Amino acid sequence: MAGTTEAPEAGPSTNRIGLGKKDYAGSKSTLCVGCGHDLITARIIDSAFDLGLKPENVVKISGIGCSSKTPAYFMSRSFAFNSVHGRMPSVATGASLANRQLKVIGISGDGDTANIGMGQFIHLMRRNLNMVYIVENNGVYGLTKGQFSATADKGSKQKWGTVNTADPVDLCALAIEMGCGFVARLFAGNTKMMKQVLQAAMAHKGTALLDVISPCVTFNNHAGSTKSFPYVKDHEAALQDIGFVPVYDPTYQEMKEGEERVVSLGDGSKITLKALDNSHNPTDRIAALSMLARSRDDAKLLTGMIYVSPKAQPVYAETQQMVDAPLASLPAEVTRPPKTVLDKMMDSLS
Amino acid sequence: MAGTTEAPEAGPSTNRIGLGKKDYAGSKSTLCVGCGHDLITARIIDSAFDLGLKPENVVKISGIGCSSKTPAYFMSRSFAFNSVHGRMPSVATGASLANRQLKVIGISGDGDTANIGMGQFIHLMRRNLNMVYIVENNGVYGLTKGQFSATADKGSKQKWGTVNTADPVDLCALAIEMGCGFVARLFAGNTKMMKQVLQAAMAHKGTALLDVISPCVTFNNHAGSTKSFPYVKDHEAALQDIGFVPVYDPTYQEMKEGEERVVSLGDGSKITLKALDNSHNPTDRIAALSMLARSRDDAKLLTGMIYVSPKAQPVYAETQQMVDAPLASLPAEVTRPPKTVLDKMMDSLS
Amino acid sequence: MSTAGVADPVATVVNDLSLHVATANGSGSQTSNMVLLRALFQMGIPVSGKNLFPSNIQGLPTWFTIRVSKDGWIARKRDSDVLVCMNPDTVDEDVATARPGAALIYEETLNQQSKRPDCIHYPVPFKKLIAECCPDLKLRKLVVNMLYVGVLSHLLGIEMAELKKALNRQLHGKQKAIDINVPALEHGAKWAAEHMKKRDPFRVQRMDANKGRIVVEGNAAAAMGFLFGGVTVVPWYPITPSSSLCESLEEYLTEYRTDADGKRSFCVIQAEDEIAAAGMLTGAGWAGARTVTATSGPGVSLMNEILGLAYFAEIPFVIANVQRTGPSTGLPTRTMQGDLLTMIYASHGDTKHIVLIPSDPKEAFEMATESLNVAEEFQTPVFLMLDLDLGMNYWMSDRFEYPKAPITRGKLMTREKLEQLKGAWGRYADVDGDGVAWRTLPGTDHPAAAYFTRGTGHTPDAKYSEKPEHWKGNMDRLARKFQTAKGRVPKPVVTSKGSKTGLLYYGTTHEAVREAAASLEDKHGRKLDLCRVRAFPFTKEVEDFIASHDRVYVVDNNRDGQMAMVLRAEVPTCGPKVRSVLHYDGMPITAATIVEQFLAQEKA
Amino acid sequence: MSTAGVADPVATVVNDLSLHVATANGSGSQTSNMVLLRALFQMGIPVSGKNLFPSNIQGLPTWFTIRVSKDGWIARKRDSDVLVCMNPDTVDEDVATARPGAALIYEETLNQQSKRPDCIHYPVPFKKLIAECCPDLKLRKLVVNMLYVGVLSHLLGIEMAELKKALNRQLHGKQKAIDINVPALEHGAKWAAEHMKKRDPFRVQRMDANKGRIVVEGNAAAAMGFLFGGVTVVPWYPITPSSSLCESLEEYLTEYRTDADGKRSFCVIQAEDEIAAAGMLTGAGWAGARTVTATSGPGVSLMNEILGLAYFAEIPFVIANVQRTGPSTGLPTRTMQGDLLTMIYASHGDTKHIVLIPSDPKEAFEMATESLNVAEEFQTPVFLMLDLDLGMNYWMSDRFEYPKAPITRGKLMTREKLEQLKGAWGRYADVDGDGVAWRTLPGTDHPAAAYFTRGTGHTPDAKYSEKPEHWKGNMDRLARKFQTAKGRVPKPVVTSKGSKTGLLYYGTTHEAVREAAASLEDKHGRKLDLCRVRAFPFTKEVEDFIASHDRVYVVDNNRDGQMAMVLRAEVPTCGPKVRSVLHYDGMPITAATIVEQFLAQEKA
Ligand SMILES: Cc1ncc(C[n+]2csc(CCOP(=O)(O)OP(=O)(O)O)c2C)c(N)n1
Ligand SMILES: Cc1ncc(C[n+]2csc(CCOP(=O)(O)OP(=O)(O)O)c2C)c(N)n1
Ligand code: SF4
Ligand code: SF4
Ligand SMILES: [Mg+2]
Ligand SMILES: [Mg+2]
Repeated sequence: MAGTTEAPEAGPSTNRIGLGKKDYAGSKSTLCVGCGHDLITARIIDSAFDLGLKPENVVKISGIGCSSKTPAYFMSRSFAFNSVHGRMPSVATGASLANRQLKVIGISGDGDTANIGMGQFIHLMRRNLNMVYIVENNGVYGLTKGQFSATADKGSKQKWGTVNTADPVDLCALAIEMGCGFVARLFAGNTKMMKQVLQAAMAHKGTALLDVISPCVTFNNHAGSTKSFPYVKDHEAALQDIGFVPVYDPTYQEMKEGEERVVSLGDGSKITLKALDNSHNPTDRIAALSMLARSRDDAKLLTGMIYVSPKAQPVYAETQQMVDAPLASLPAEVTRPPKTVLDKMMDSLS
Repeated sequence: MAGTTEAPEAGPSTNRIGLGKKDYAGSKSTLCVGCGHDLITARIIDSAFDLGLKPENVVKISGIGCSSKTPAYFMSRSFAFNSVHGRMPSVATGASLANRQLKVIGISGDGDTANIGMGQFIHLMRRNLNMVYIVENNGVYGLTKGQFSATADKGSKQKWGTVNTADPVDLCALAIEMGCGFVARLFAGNTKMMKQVLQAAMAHKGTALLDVISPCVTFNNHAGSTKSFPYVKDHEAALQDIGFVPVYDPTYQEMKEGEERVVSLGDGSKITLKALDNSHNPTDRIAALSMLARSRDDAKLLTGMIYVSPKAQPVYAETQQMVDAPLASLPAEVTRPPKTVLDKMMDSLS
Repeated sequence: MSTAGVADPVATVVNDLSLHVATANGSGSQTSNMVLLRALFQMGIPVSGKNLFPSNIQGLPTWFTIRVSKDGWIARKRDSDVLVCMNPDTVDEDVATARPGAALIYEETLNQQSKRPDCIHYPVPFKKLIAECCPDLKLRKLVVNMLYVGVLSHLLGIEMAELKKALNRQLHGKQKAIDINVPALEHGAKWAAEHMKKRDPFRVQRMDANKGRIVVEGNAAAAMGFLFGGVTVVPWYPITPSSSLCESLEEYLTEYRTDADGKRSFCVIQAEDEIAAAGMLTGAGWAGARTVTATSGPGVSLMNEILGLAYFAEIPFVIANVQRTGPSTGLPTRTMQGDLLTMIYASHGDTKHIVLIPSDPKEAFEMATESLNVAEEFQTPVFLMLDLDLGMNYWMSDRFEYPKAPITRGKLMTREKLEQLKGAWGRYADVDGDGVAWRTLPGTDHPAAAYFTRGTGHTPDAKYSEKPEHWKGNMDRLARKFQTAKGRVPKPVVTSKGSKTGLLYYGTTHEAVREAAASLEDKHGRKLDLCRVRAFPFTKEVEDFIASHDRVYVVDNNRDGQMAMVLRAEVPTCGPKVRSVLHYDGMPITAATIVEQFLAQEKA
Repeated sequence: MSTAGVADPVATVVNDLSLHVATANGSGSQTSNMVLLRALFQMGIPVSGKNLFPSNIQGLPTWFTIRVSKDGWIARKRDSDVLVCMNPDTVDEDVATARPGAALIYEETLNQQSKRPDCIHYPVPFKKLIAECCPDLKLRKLVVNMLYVGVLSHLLGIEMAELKKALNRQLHGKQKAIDINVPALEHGAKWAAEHMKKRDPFRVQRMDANKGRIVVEGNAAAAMGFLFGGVTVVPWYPITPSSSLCESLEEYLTEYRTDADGKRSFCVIQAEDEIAAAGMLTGAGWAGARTVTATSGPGVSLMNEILGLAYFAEIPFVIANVQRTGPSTGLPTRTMQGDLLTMIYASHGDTKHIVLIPSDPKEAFEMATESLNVAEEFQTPVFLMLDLDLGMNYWMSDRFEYPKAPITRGKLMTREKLEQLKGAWGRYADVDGDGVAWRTLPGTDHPAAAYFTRGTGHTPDAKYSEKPEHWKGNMDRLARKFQTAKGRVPKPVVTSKGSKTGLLYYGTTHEAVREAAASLEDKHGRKLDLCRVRAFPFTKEVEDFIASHDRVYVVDNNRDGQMAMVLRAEVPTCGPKVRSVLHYDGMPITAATIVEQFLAQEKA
């Protein structure tokens, strides 16, 4: 009854690892019918299927909120942890440290990330774990019935008319500021861009931040809201036409350079960005920050790749020289030093 | 024995409200001899004296750390609250809401603000309380003996040789990003600039963020540190020559414009900024952000006014239409509605 | 179709029934249910309404139960007498769990007859009826719920005029909405009158039990209490089931505390999280505001560190904890008394906190008002303990009385007093021997007014100290202060029947306990003395109650018997004479549960 | 100058004295004190060292006490026999509080003679002496402390060779530092030999009590325990007095768990705060790491919400809580057992946590190792309770033994097992009846391996549920699991003398209790049965101990008698027979305190 995701697109019935679309499905959504979050869920399923992610290698971690419920609605064959409000980043960090081979999909809401979770969000962005961090951003607290979150625009109206007096937090700007190497702003309703960027984000080696405007049809879809479907559809200004070229794609050919930028994603995959707004170079950090600041002043909603690091940054496990095997499954022979070590320590204390 | 502040400069023995320098003194410092924090303490005393702040109207609020101990060392006639680690911003917010007439001086450390306190810092910056927020930034946790904080530069060395692998957090950039209207980076050892900017910050109507590099002589003053006295002295690049013109100054004359910028501070005071680096316009938010991003890439330590809002922003109490009198001292006649109100409410429920 | 077990129509049951309505969340059934509840209330019949909703916004099953009781029993009852099944997703389950003899109302195409031959079936063609009375296709899903109100009106005898009056009020007189709903209401009643043959024994009939009464949720009641308690600063963070407390409070404040110039004598601020809310409470309380927040278990947990600071630095503020089912996120839309230990001993080190425990909306109102006084008088955090059952359900209550006690600010050292004392005072000096010291407020215009507040060791005159004697001296004074508070907090309500067996309880188990005690007396010949604890620290009367009984049953709406634990921990004489009656499945406790557990233990 | 009360030189007291050294923080006295301690240890004499330091980095008063006891008593003693006063800021106070008959050593210009005619005075011209033996002006402030080591060497008979050996070791053999300190050491001894006339009765003399023994801090011991427990992920946030635990652990891991290629089989990560550390523990424990943090009271308070999640979602990890004096920031450099309630009942709702309670470094080592097994076996957070006294002071200990028990991972559902079961399993199904369910680890390569973890209600096969029976069923299973843990955690150590009076205690009060019990038996003819509790939940032996004694005294190093409270709360038969012996001024408890409070209550 409630919360259906869209009908899947037509396409091959199994992917490169031989799984069908249903192998990426989750339980039935219990969100409101028409909720933006369900569109994101659908795109995650599409992208993981198309990319041929192995579900068992993925973990889905979230905080608390309508958005944070969504891990239940995709990829039931992946482990999931719906943790506590605002703490997805630290729980995801722990899981990623325990097993560096896992691809982490972190799901959060704007309240979960930009309010209670702000500290953890910022510190996670400094670490470059192998993770896609998706903020399902509707400018309100859906689950607690429509209070403003910190991403609500100044002057935007609550369902009951209250006007927001605070400036919005720009999560993309903060992520870039903190050194995140893959930062995009998206609209849940822009199917094509969502899929391309999601696939690129999943292929990216390191942390990718996707700030996805995802309207709350129940509490923030009225006139006066700047995060409603109609408003966002009217105001979306796409920065690029985005293409994603997975590393395993046999048809892959070196791309012609030109107005089209090609950025390599560390695992060999590439993302191609055909500029729609020629003034923006998404590999220029300072330019990206300035553009975001300007767009806020102009109340423009830019979508697309805001910033992608021109060269791959080492992921956290590399900076810490961790062994390749998951720490979680190291045998006792590795984790318990031999008796000689204890003897040596005792000698030094006696 | 321990922690002496510098000898006071010569000057008039009482200020415009008839108080002497000693009326602004605090208890004897218990910090390490030579600690940068003691220099900041001395400058706060100077500035409050020069400005003629009434100590009883000031509250000093801090978190936990060596830096957060400093409210004990200045202005004993002002109320103080040494709260818990990382929560100065919320405690300060509460105090400011209870009594909007108070001038809040918030004191924190880099660990206190940029690590545990990050979320509260960011959210406080969005509120524009009437407050000076001073971060005594030494790149380490002094009080717990020298671990890196989030403002430690990448590649800088701990006392025992460990190299920092994380990028530093730039608190000035974050404050600007969050809408703070008065943002300066200072060096505790630069007496003149400290005094001018501190006075301007105290006169500023709204939140002023001062990120003061304040070397820890015990744990972060060695070669390899980028927050040592020698390193900062060598690398400081002052952006401006700064003058402060208090509103009550009878000698005040309209300033000639020119290379010198004059910015009004809401209460009528002005700050004059004579550019040393002509490329920076400190009233341009986007330019300020770009400059900070560039200076990090170039490992430059810029000091001075990074950003000052060209026009005064309403403080929080104004945006909330609060009465002028302190809420803390409203009489019961104001705070307890009459019986007729209760009767009306009861009628509506029966 | 009715079978054995159903009462003869002659043996009609008047004004004593329990009605359950099963719908889907977000389907607008709340309006219908409130219309039913209010109409019954307006008919002068005692009622209560409990809403059992899921932790999502739309689409999942939700149940509303209305208990009608001429004798004024308003606790939850396990079984329903009349069951309205509007949710096809749960109809099988709902019908399966109905008690034998219950009256079942449902969409006729769902065909439940054969499944429960022991019940009375009233299939209704809701789909057909709604099409007849609601032309707008999009609205049908919402308005269909008004049909069952109409049906029930006929079946039970709820007066149509009162239903319409209630509807009007529920829709705030918005004519457009009223015009959409009234046809459904009337159509349902008309259809029922024409097609339904009454075979169940239940009906209602006007009486006059509700004079001077109101219907209200506990959260609104507490919010009113804070309003009249003179609250000024309200930092909060949304969390079910507490949000409506702060939201109501903001409404009331905006309406009644904005002056002619539009200036507000208060500030409500949505903090970034509960830690920040607690920090704001601390700063505001320190600086002299009367300050309050509302939260629930996860929020209280997050405030744990700051609660220790506030205890130790002696900062007054109030936290209304509207408890839900825990631990962790638990069941956010279910009830529990699970945070008693958490509140009393919140934070590390040696800490104890004052907790006020109302049982109904009127007491929630009164204690909310008083809590601000208690907090300032003792310069310490005070918890007001509510739970989802009290906070979000609909309670009949006597009208609230205008507070008799004035607003008290505790021991405030003013500029004038300082002048008299020539500035000689110590912030933490126990000059009065009651453990409560004098405090100045920031901004007090006297050179000796200021002091240094900290969470670290200090002397009586607020200087930093690590000396063992200072530490111990201060901690002993704090213990003394708590001792003084024993004489200030509300005493228990004790009802004695001269029994050697006592039953001790607190908070929202009140209605179920009342009913259970009556049932034990009437049906089982077991008289019980009752003690309703209304605060921690326990006053002398609580200790006396335990001392003077051979066995004391303690009713806890939690797994671990937290009140029994605290009693044993704090009142060493308890020993094994304290026994627990426990309930912890997320639902309010029922009288039957108490009776059963009591009898079982008495037998054993 | 010596007066009445001083023992005749003939009645020499050998290897039984308490030495206090008063200096300023950051003045380098730690080296001198450790040299003294180690030299005495090397001479085969039982010793202990306690460091009383301020919560700042430099300049404030600090005291170091060394107790030498041929009989192996190593608890704190209230009074000192020999007092070295190097801090002019506190000398008056230090001298004023000396016990009659104590030997006092101080800078001669401080002129203390007349103030305490009842003590033995040894003024020493430190300033003059340091100028003679330390040419570098800047170093004198540090090196002056080595002079008193030299003086004591002569006065008490500490062997110079052992002092030099200890110095060498303390300075890690760094020749430059050694060359600066040795002259002062020798100069002090030489001056003393030439100028001091011994008038006190104290001296030391080589014995052979320390074979197979080490000197170690509890934090280092626990860190070693975690190393051998196979820890892999260590998220932490610095806080006194726990920081050195994680810092030692990082050192050990870096040294012993880096492979030939420089790759590490572990990760130590400094989190942004304790909430993040707790979140990382949760994520890591969930994903299968053996994961540990260390913190103190304020950190535990901040972890409160996540602890409830971990309890409820059944996540294994270990928190070493090195307690300091609370509440709030309290006295960060003083000791207390103040977080017992906090740990056991951490978080809202019905929660209980396993707490392991070592009394000495060896047990800290062993329990640290085991804690990781217990956490994984019960899939729940485990606290290792230390305190500043154990964690940061210097304890003599038997050498640690290589763990006999293997590393256990609890009920892990592997891919192979899943294949056998054809994927039919339920994450929360109690298939074994012990309350402990089976878990898979993320990454397990089987299509049925994955499950959904949450802090909300769930069914035995990990589906979301708000149903009352699911909630209650799961909570009951968690209670059952806790019951099972009773049979797994360390039993108490009980020593019976056939007395009807018992003394129950835990953790670092051990040494003082041992000494007090001996003193009560020897000097007061009162034999006591002892029960040292080593874990929560209480095992059957604890309950039996209480049941089988008429009165049980419970020693708590906190104000509120937290262990006594928990005992009463959890073991209803306790009742009034449990009495408290309390100490809470920030210092370790002494035997004298226990003896006094016991006797006073026995008399009353
Ligand atoms: C500690 C804590 N505080 C408050 C809550 C209540 N709460 C649940 S969800 C939520 C906000 C969710 O907003 P957002 O992250 O934007 O998610 P959305 O529902 O809008 O998708 C809040 C405040 C909670 N679960 N835990
Ligand atoms: C909740 C909590 N965690 C940890 C600590 C321990 N602690 C005290 S000060 C401090 C860091 C201080 O660093 P910073 O703010 O940079 O101040 P500094 O000492 O360098 O001036 C820490 C971690 C604490 N007091 N409270
Ligand atoms: S309340 Fe809003 S965010 Fe939540 S499910 Fe409904 S539409 Fe989506
Ligand atoms: S440790 Fe560092 S920050 Fe702390 S007082 Fe000493 S020099 Fe200053
Ligand atoms: Mg949201
Ligand atoms: Mg610092």
